[in-house]
Amino acid sequence: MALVTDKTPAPRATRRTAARGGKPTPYWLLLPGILWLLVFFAAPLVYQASTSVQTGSLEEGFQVTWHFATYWDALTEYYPQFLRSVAYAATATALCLALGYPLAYLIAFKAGRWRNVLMILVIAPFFTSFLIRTLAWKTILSDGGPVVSALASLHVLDVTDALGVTEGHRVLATPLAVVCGLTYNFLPFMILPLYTSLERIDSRLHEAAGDLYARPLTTFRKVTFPLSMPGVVAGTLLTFIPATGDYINAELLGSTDQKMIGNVIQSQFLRVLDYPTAAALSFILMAAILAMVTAYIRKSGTEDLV
Amino acid sequence: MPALPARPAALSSRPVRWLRRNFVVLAGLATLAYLVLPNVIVTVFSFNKPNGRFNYEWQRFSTDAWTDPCGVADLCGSLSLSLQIAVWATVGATVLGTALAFALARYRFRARSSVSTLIFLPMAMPEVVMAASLATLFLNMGVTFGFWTILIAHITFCLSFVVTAVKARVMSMDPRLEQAAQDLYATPLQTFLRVTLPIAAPGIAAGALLSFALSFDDFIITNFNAGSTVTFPMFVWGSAQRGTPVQINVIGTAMFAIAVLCVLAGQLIGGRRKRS
Amino acid sequence: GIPPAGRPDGALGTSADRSARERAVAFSSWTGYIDAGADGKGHPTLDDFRRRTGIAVTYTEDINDNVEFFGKVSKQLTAGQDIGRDLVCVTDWMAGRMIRLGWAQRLDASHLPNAYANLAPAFRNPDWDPGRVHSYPWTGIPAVIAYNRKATGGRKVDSMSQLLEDPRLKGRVGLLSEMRDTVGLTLLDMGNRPEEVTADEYTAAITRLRRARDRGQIRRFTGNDYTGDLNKGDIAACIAWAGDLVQLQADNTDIQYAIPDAGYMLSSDNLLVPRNARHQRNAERLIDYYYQPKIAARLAAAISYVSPVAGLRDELAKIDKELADNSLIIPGEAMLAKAHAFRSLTAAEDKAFEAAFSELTGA
Amino acid sequence: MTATAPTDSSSGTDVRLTAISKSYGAFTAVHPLDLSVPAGSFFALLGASGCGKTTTLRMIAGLEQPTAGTVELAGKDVTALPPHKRPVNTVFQSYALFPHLDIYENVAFGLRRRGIKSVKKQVGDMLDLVQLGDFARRKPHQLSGGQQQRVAVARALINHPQVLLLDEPLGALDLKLRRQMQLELKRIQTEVGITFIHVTHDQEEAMTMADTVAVMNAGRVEQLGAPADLYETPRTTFVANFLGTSNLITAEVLDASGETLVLRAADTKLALPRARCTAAPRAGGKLLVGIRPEKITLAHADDAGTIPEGRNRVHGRITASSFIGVSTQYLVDSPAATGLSVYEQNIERDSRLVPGADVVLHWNPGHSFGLDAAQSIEAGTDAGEGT
Amino acid sequence: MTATAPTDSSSGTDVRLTAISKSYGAFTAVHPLDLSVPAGSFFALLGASGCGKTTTLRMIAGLEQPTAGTVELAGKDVTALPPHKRPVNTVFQSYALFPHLDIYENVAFGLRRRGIKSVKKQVGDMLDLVQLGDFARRKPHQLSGGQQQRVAVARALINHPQVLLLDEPLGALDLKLRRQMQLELKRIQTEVGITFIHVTHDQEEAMTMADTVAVMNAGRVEQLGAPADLYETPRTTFVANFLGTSNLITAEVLDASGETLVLRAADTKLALPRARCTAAPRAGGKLLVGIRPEKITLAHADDAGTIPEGRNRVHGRITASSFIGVSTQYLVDSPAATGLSVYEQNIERDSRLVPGADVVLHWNPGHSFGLDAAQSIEAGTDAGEGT
Ligand SMILES: Nc1ncnc2c1ncn2[C@@H]1O[C@H](COP(=O)(O)OP(=O)(O)OP(=O)(O)O)[C@@H](O)[C@H]1O
Ligand SMILES: Nc1ncnc2c1ncn2[C@@H]1O[C@H](COP(=O)(O)OP(=O)(O)OP(=O)(O)O)[C@@H](O)[C@H]1O
Ligand SMILES: [Mg+2]
Ligand SMILES: [Mg+2]
Repeated sequence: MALVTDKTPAPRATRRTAARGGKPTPYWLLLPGILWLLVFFAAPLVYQASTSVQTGSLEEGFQVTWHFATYWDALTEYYPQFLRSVAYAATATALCLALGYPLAYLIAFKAGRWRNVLMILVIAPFFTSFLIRTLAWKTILSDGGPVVSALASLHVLDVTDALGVTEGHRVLATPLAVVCGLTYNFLPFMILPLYTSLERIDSRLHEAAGDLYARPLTTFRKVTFPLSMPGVVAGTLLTFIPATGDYINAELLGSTDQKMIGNVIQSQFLRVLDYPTAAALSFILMAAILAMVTAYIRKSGTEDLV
Repeated sequence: MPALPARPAALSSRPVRWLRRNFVVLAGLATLAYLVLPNVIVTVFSFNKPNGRFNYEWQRFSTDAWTDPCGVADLCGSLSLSLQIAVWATVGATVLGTALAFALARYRFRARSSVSTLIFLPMAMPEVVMAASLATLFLNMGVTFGFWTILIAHITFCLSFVVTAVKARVMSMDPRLEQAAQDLYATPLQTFLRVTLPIAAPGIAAGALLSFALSFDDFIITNFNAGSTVTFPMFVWGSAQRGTPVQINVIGTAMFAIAVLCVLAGQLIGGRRKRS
Repeated sequence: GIPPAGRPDGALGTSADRSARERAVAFSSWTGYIDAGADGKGHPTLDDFRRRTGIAVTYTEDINDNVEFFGKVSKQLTAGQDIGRDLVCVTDWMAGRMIRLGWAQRLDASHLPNAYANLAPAFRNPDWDPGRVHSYPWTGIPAVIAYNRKATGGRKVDSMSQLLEDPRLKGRVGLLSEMRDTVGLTLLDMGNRPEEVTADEYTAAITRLRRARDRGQIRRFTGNDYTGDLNKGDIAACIAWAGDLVQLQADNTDIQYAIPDAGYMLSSDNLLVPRNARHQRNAERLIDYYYQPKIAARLAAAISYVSPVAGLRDELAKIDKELADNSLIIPGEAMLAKAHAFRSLTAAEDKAFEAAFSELTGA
Repeated sequence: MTATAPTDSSSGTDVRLTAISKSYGAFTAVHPLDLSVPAGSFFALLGASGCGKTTTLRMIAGLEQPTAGTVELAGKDVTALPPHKRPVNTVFQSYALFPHLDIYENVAFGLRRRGIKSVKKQVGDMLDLVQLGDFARRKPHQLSGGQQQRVAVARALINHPQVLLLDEPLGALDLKLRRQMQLELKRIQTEVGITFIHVTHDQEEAMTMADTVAVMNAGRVEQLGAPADLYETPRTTFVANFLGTSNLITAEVLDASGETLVLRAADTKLALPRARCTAAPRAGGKLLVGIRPEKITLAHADDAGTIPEGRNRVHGRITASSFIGVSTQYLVDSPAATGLSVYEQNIERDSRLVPGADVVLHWNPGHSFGLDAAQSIEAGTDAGEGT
Repeated sequence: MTATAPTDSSSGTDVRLTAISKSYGAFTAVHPLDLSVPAGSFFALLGASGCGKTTTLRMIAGLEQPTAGTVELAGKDVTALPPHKRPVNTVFQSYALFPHLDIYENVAFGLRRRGIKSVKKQVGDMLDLVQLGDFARRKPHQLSGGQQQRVAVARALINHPQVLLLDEPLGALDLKLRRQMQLELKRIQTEVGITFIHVTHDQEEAMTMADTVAVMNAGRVEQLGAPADLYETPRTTFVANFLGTSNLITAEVLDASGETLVLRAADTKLALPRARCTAAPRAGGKLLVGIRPEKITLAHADDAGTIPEGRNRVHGRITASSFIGVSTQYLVDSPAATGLSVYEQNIERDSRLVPGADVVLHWNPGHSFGLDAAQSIEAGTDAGEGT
């Protein structure tokens, strides 16, 4: 019994409320982290917020003129990149989930003593700089390379060309490449939280499901997956959020038609030196992400997770 | 539960059944292959001997770069700097983030949702913007750019990842175990250290690993807050502009291999100890 | 608000130069942009410099991208702070911007005898720094057309028209994300002079590029990373920087280059002393040191870019005969005649042109 | 309602609950309840499943914040104290063993937390006591259910706390082991003078071990007292039915004047000493007459003549009999009441006592008890007791 | 060892285990064991904590892969079949309720998996049966321990499987509810004809409900048979001691020739029918004479003369007595054996029977049984039974 219940979700009612008895514990736990974020994140954020309503130029400097039109202008001009970012990030997140779940499941339930080894294989690619790895992808997916040739001869590329995710029988510099790159880059961000929540599920619940005539797939659908929801939610957030703001993959693996909002912000900030627009775009992005995430969390019934 | 060994029962089509039974294993391994495939290429090219500066085309096999991994000026210096920063950033972010995660997962308090939002935003903020605004902050504070500014920046952006990863784990933990600990005279701190922490360890480890990886691999935010300090990704990025030296592949491969070998060795030693 | 970046030269005063007391100079440059010792370690020319002058150089390869570097240091420079570097190497348009903003120290010609004497004529008078008051070039960077013979099926590609309009190259053309190189070559191909580009001409060039982009002709706008694509043949033809080509050809004999008949863009990376640098005098000595033909030849041999130092050929020939004959490193008269440079832009133009160009590149 | 253990409850009281209650949302698990447990006593809490026993214990341990009321330990109000500051240990119904620690470390946990360094001997002894000496290095999930439960007991017991809360600590053990553990618990309790508050479903356990038993029903304490008192003179039908089996016969009071009440059920006259009646009897009113099955002797109708005088006697017919080891249970229907239950010890079986046989049930009137007839006759029985 | 239920075991056998065993590493939880359970029977598995009962059930359900041996259900070898393909349901000792589903959905789980659409009525009925109708929409962690256990029972029962495995399904319930649930289980079992394999620690439960009882000890089945047989004629000391209490007296065989053996323990002569002796008696050899405490009658030494002839009699002195509800337990030391246990039903107490009193224990020789003296006399008792 002990082990089963230790894996059941926390009985909410037994969680202590800080209000009662004036327990200061949560505040002590929160204090350092919150202070840190206030100083090193919120303060700069306020500064960026003020930047977004400034006008001016590099030479004359920028003054706060409460020029909110920047937001509207930025949005109307760059909404395609916004939509594209969301679409790519969502696709990549879905792919990460589809690819990452079996691996997380494998590590959590089937790996036995190889668990740690598989875990480290998931995370170790980070130790090789992302740039080298992305360049390696370019080698792998190169137009004349074996992968593309194989895909072409299997007529896969005919299909993907028709779907518009690849062009001219190549993979690089197409949406497919960007989405694959995003998927690749953020896969560990999906696998780790998935693994940690799968690992907590008591195998006895699987047994109980099997005992009650659930085929393995049904057991998965009705028991494993619902119980891994915390991991699924955390994983999709850890994947989707950074992927939406990412620009590296679009930069290196995409062409001009695959640029994402991250690229725009980057370029506005560094190349065009239009700081207000860059800041405004950032805030629009953050707001959009926040809105989507909130809606998602509501929908998945996991408000408590966030 | 281990996969059942195949039994000589009358099977309609054995391969299909085998596939079905091992679907998870196969799919998982396929994903793993996808994850490490680029590293294979990196490894292969670490044995290349390019004629010019560019390590793109396979020329001929050579272990030159392996025998002299630090052969490129500043490479190993930047690597050690990156490792130091990654370690400290991981420690900092994990400590702060775990505390935050616990507070959020275990307690109800006022402003809980605002705190959640505050924790979420750094993940949603485009890197370049965060980088620039942090740089502005440091500038206004009159801090000299270097190790400490990089470290602070890294902790800041790793924090949210740790919180999210740890919280997922803590949420699904039975509070009765903590209650049992408290009942057995453990103070809240001891309860945390002796019970909560070990049980939440996989989540914390996941958060820490993410932090380490993120910190070790970060370029943009580091670049803005590094002053004239050069970290490994900055070095890689820089040299990529003019052609990466083979040594970078060597370092990348070696780091990968060291990580895997450490775990493997720990596994074997642990396994042996358990048996004896 | 963000304070104005531009101040008249010297308005903030020059920090007291400590060169006399501190025998040191901090030099930030690009990766792989200097000679390296036989074992890959150290930089012999810098070591020589220290031996001769007693000045120790802290050499950092922390510039990878002009804009990034600008973004990194602009806040400090705007605030009038020392950025901890005495000498930086940036591309001419960025150098121009920094000079315009008053972020570069005026150099003392009397400290630069070699440089003054040996600076090649082609580099003497850029419109963004007339008379080289603030800067000296480190290298010249010709932007030419390169192609992978295997990928083009043996065909030669030698004009922007081909890059932008040849259907056989569709989806396999690379252009540079450096606005001045890409638009400059297009302008030349359209019969315009980048030195005197007007807004209309610029717009026309952008329109032409956009049409090519919309047709799917162009694969990517890249920085230096075009080299890999070109090498593998993913990019069949592209605009390329000459220094890379010398290196690429060493590995892959299919890589060819062509100088367009309409001319090519020659930009440069320049040494600047940032405002409030602490060791200007030492930095000037370092600049002057590299303007000795012998030293310049060692540098050119190592990095294969056009040297801005005149009278280099003999010294280079002593090191590598073949290099001395390479017109990408020592351009002949005919070659130099085809070189063009982009006019320096006002701040407003800069912003407008960059915006148009970044829209073209999709971001 | 207020319930106080019949012991001096000022200085000697160890645990005192005052108007304590607990609600989960709209659901009240424990109604305001007063309880004091004398120091060093063995207090048992009995009650139907879901009646609030665990919740009460958890409030004493400080694991559940009471909705209202206070908890005092040794005269000190500890309502606001966190669990680790209370000199109380708990054996959890769900064990709550630490899954990441082995058995040894689980048991050593409390000692270590109190800064005791050399725990080896104590832990070893304690593991031997629960017969798990060989399992010290196993993890909890490698143990059987009963073994896990024993670890939970050992983990709490080793601390010799002032108050030990036991939530069905022996439920997963077989009878033998349970009996043995009961003896051990009782021994430790008397030796060390710990106050035990013990939740159990094993009524025999409660009866043999406890000084005081409280019977809870739906969040309230119904009766509290020494085990034999509770058994012999239950005050409510719930207690009568819940604690062992009672045959309750609705009877009309014919004569309430003397020391012995005279009642009538169907056509049978019954006697009941007034002292053993908790309700105020009124002639013409109704009463419930209770009698335990083992107090009844079963005689075949043919032998009716041999029954001594002065005993209550009820005629009936056996409807079922079942062998339950030590004794045999008979169900008897009679005009006075249906489903009367009788236990006869299996010494020599009367072979005539089979279903269908006509019998006479007779008992000493001093063994029966009287209850208020206004209560549900089935409270605490299978049918009457809900959740 | 082989153990076969004493029933036709060819066509009617539902569960047959052949040489099945289970080891965890070096530890053998279940030794090779043969067992067949007839279709439609109620089979109870008894045994000390940790003896391998749960493991055996899990192998039948397919949740544990046997180290060796095969499992047959209704004549079909299912050893390789996954759990969901076996027509077996389990009530888990640890409940294993799905924490993310409410009670209703937990109970409906099995029906839904078999594609049954309209589950409402069935689930409602089943919840009412376990008296949890009001709790349908609660999550498991909002229930008390006993309520959770009832959900586990309902969840398995609703499927009417061919074989139902029950692992201490009623352990967390109070006596009343347990009795009621027992009746319900038994009713369903007979009505639907399900084969029940029931692990329990409640010996009374095993005795009253089961057709066949198997007693396990340390991974082996010691004896198997009808409850009364097991109780009346245990074949090993373990069974004798584990199933109820036995007084075992070591005695020397004086005469093994007749139908009735004559033995001597200390200075007492004892008689024992040869048919009730599992060991081969040999004159001059030793035997263990067993007698159940409730079969013994206690007479004060002053009344020794009133004891009828033909009964075994042992003199002794009461060392302890305790009230256990229905009866009183006396411990008696005698020269023949110490710690003899006697139960006397509480009808009229003989007030002389207090500790220190000299008494005579007497019983009908036909109620005693003989066992091989080579076994540990304490197997299955508190002291003799380890983990
Ligand atoms: N978290 C909760 N939310 C709502 N109701 C709860 C919660 N926990 C317990 N309850 C309810 O409170 C009542 C009392 O529960 P408690 O655990 O104290 O019962 P118990 O007397 O220990 O029963 P058992 O003998 O079955 O363990 C039960 O009806 C239960 O359903
Ligand atoms: N995973 C495991 N690893 C090692 N030993 C185990 C494991 N699971 C069970 N055991 C051991 O196997 C033996 C039998 O366990 P099992 O659970 O079958 O006992 P049980 O008869 O059900 O006991 P209980 O009545 O206490 O539930 C026990 O001694 C137990 O310690
Ligand atoms: Mg309870
Ligand atoms: Mg068990």
